[in-house]
Amino acid sequence: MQLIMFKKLCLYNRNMNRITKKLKAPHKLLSIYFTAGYPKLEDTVEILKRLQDSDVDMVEIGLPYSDPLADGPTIQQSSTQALKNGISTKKLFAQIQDIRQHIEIPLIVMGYFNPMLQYGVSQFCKDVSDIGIDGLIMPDLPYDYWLEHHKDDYEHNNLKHIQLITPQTSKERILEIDKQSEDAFIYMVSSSSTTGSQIGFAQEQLDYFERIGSYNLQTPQIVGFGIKDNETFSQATSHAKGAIIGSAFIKMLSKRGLNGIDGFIKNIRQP
Amino acid sequence: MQLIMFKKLCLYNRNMNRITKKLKAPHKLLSIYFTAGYPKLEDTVEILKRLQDSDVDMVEIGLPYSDPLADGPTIQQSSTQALKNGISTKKLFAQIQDIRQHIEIPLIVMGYFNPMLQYGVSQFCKDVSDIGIDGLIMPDLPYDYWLEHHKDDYEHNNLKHIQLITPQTSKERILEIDKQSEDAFIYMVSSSSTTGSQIGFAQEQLDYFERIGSYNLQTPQIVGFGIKDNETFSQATSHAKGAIIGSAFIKMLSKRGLNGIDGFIKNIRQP
Amino acid sequence: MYNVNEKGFYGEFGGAFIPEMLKPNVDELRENYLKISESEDFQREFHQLLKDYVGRPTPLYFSKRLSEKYQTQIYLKREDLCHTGAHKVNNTIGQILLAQKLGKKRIIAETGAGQHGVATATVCALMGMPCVIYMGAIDIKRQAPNVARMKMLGAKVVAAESGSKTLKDATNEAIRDWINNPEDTHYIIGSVVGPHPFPDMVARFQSVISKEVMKQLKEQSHKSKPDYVLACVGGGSNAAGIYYDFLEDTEVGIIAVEAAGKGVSTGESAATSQLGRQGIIHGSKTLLMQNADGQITEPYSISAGLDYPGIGPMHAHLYASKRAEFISVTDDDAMQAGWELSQLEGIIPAIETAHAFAVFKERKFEPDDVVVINLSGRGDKDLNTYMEYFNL
Amino acid sequence: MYNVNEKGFYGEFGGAFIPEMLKPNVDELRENYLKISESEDFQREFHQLLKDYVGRPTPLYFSKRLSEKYQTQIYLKREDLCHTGAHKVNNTIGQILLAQKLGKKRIIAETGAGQHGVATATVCALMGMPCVIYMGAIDIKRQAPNVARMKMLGAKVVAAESGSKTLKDATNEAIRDWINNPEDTHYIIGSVVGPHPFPDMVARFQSVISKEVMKQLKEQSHKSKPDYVLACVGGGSNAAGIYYDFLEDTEVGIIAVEAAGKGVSTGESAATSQLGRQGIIHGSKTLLMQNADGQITEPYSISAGLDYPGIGPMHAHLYASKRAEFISVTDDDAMQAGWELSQLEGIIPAIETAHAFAVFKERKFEPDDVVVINLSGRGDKDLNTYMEYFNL
Ligand SMILES: Cc1ncc(COP(=O)(O)O)c(C=O)c1O
Ligand SMILES: Cc1ncc(COP(=O)(O)O)c(C=O)c1O
Repeated sequence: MQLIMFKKLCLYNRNMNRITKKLKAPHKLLSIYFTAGYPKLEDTVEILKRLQDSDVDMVEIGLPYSDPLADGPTIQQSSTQALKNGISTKKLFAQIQDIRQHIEIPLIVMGYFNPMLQYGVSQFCKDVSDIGIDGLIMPDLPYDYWLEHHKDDYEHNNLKHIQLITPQTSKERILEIDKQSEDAFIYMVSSSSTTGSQIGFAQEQLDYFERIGSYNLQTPQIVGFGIKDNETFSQATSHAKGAIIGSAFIKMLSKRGLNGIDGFIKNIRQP
Repeated sequence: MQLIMFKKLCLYNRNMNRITKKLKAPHKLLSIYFTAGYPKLEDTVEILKRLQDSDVDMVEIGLPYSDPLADGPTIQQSSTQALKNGISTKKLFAQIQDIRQHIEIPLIVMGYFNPMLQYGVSQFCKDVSDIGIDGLIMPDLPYDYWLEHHKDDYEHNNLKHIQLITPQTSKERILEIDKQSEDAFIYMVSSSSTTGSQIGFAQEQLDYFERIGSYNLQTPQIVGFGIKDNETFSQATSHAKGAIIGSAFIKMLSKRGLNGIDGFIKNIRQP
Repeated sequence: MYNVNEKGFYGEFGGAFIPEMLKPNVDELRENYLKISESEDFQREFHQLLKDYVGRPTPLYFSKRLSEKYQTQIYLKREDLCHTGAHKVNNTIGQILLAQKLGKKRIIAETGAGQHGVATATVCALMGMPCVIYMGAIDIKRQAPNVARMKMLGAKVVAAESGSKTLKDATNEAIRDWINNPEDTHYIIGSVVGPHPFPDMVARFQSVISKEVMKQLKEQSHKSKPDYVLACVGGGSNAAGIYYDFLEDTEVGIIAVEAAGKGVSTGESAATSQLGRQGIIHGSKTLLMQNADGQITEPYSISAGLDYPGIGPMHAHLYASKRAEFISVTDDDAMQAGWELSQLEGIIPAIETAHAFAVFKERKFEPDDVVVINLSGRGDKDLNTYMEYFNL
Repeated sequence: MYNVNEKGFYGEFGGAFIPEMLKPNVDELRENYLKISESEDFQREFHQLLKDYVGRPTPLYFSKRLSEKYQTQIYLKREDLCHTGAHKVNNTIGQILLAQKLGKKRIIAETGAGQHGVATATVCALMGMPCVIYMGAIDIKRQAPNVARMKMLGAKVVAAESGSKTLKDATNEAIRDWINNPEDTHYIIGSVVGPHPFPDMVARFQSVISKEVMKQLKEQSHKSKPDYVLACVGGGSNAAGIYYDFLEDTEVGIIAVEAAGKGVSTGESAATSQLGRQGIIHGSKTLLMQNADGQITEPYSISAGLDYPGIGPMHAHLYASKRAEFISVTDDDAMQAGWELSQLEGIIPAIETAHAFAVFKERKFEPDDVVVINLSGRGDKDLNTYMEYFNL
């Protein structure tokens, strides 16, 4: 019985991606990144539940990688710890196999391309889709390469490819990404930097948010990198549909553990 | 009164050098080398007295040098120690200033050329001669250089230049040295080596002694390097007029002190 | 056939698997590197510095005593005589000139053994440019003399404390720095690795080695080209340098020597071609050592410069296409070969380089074969290791 | 006028003040060294090895940044790029070939900093000859990397425990060894010191430096000869090498730099020309540091290679005749000059060499002057000293 229900749910997902749906919400979206298997190996599901309970809009589940070269020290360390704890691609998939029985908000897997490649790209897409994942962020899978080689795999599995743009990305390229991103969102990196390396926003970044805003893209943008509190969340979302918090959340987790989640999220929304 | 006697003695010396006289003795000569100022700074005179009392025929007083490159470790170390004790050219000359009041056997100063050069070669010759020294051995004052530059200084002061020869010295050169050595002796180095590095004599050396013997030189030869006991003394003097003991004597001194002198000398003469 | 194609691939290896944050930097480089580096001005300046500053051409030295011992004709390409002690400086001279033309004001680099770090710090001093070198915290400890050299040269040495704290992590840190400083900074990568165009660019700068060999061999031997060119492979830059002009001439055999560490199957090895699978490391698709899950595994070799879990995409292609013969050599065999070269020819090689010399014990050559071996670096930096190993 | 005469003297300096036991060896050498070393065969073999093995010609490098800083035209003669890291090998290559022609079967040498010991051990490995290196017990401790290198090269390193246990005592020990082994052994002395014909022989082998400078300067600068040649003086071999072909051309200024240690008048110095008097050391009449009694005194310098109480007789004559200008440089000024060269040009010099570079702070040159400085060696052996001094 349960299995049939689950399959139906999946079928439903294939028709209308949860990300697409969520983006239609009238409010500014708060998305949280966390590293699977951290602080403890079996924390993954519990964290997801608590995030949903705190009214987070969307979650990026980090699939830890030995060499996360787009990440700063906080996420690196959490990845190293998670790997030591025993996380692996298969282990994560097993942990979240039934996740859609508990979690309704959109879920995105964020990882690096090599583990996906070793798993088999098609198989990876199929398996995450079966679990109920809605999209993937693979920072080192370049947009053009994805377009040429893996777009089909994503589409067959109703997975969104979330593409990063940075202050250095040309307008031309942004417009092209906008066209290809369809009903997903664009991950707007607040500055050219690794995760966790920003301290608030400077005028430069605000100008950049505004510039992108002026392009009137069809795809909503969600800002990532450098958001850590109510102030930066407000700044980021004044020009974008939402914002992602990663390093600041991991730091909180490593200090206060899972019980800190609710307070942290509330603080972001309402200080 | 004393001074006048001393001067007369010197005058006598100038007429007939003590070395020349000693070489006419019928027996094989035993000459001893010791380092001035060793083991203690003020031992010099006492060692000379004891050597004469033990019936040694001739003594070489080593004037210590910082860089005695013709000497092996034993004599080097005694020189280093003597310099530390405070010996210097002037100090030695002061110590032995009145030596001819006590000592009648021939005395030779053995040293290196640089201290002599710094003292002034002429002055050095004059001063040692005034003291009553009969000859000089300066291993690093080459024969030809001496001939050209310093022969006169020696002759004016009735000082003998004692020239070394080695197994590698050519017959031609030996014959020339023989001619120039007049009433002194030739210092026949038992093998090409630094002092103290021989352990007894091999056939090679005995052959060399014999070869030199066969030249029928007018100048007597005294063998040095490698003589340390009755056996080597007998071997060396079977082909030469006498032999010099250096390192073995210094070793004895450093072990047994001045009281060992008489026994050591007796042992050489009569085991 | 064996060189890079217009998309930045060697066969199926290569490419530029980089985060979007790096794209402008890498694009700028890709669009300009050939235009600049092939220009007459650049070539003149580059070769002038190689001659007057680096000391090129390095000799091609016929090793009489090794040749007698192994009954073949062994020539040594003397990269050990380059300023700073290894071939690495050929590349850093090229890249610093390029960085200047691109208007860059700051240089970063990664280093393992410290040779590339020293070579980078050196050219930065020469050009008066600030320089930050990333180096694994563990390597900083085991390569103290090179750390001191970098500091003497005015470079800032930053310890990579992440991951295994060795070369791969230093590379990650350098890439992170580049991401964080996309406009004024050039990243001088130290081998034929990283995203396109790095492998091709570095190989071209190092190709001066094979060009010289070609000319020198004609003057010095009875053959106009070698029967074999032979080099150790860490990332693969010294190998790329000595292979380069012979890549398409299949009459010239190519031999690549990898570090087997304590033995290929001991779990402590860096023999990538034997132990690796296709994957992505530092922005390029190549062979690399990884677990089933695609996590990069930590290699091991006694030599810090071969202690890298990947190889350049050119080498992956040479391996896959069987154009090159791959041989792996244990720590012990390499150390013995270093000892032998020291005692027979009076040349103490870097331990990386010593691996290449161990081939003669493993593989026979014909008496008439001309084997040119890249003597990629000198052993001054490795004296401590040699002393401990041989109890000197 | 400034070179050696047929009796082995430079003015009143030189000669062969040796014990009779050394006469056959020294005579053999004196009678043969020119005949052999000037022969066509020898020259061909010598220059072949200098080219293919040592890496000559070494570059003459125009130092743009130093020239700008000191407002004159500064060229560096890059002996640091020689195999083994200093000019010393030019001489050891020459002497090992000579020893072979003389039928010698065993080599001995003295060493202070270890550079000459390494250069000797190297050529002995190359020629397969047994080799014993004498080194002061104290120097063995402070130059550990070079001791390791000598051992790697198969040399036996013997500690000189006599006297002050440094270079002069190592030289005494080597001379003693030669006395004890007069027939089969050649003593490769490491500088332009010792009895005639050593100073002349070593100077001739090193003169390849000035010959190259002459040729290179014509190609590279607007002048056909330098206004000044400049070098540090320990025994004086690198200086002799760069002065040699300019000795008689008094339009070329000659500058010699000695180590003042902590200061010429502190009692801890090695500034021989300032502190020395005429005397005899290691078989030659020259200037040397000695007390009133003619005992040789112990010099001091931070650099083990300048820590010698004498200078070669050629240099004593250049000093006495005022042909050369002598400048002395303290430890501190030398270390700062080494630092400056590292930071400005990316070249870490040996601390010996660094002394020569300190001259620019002390002495002005005209903007148009061409000053050629002998960069006699690289600083790899000195990293520990630099690290401690600069707290790196
Ligand atoms: C002397 C030497 N040879 C070889 C290597 C390996 O690098 P590559 O394979 O890029 O030549 C290194 C790296 O540090 C090195 O120092
Ligand atoms: C690099 C270097 N320069 C100079 C010297 C001093 O010797 P010389 O005066 O004979 O050139 C040494 C001696 O070890 C040295 O290693």
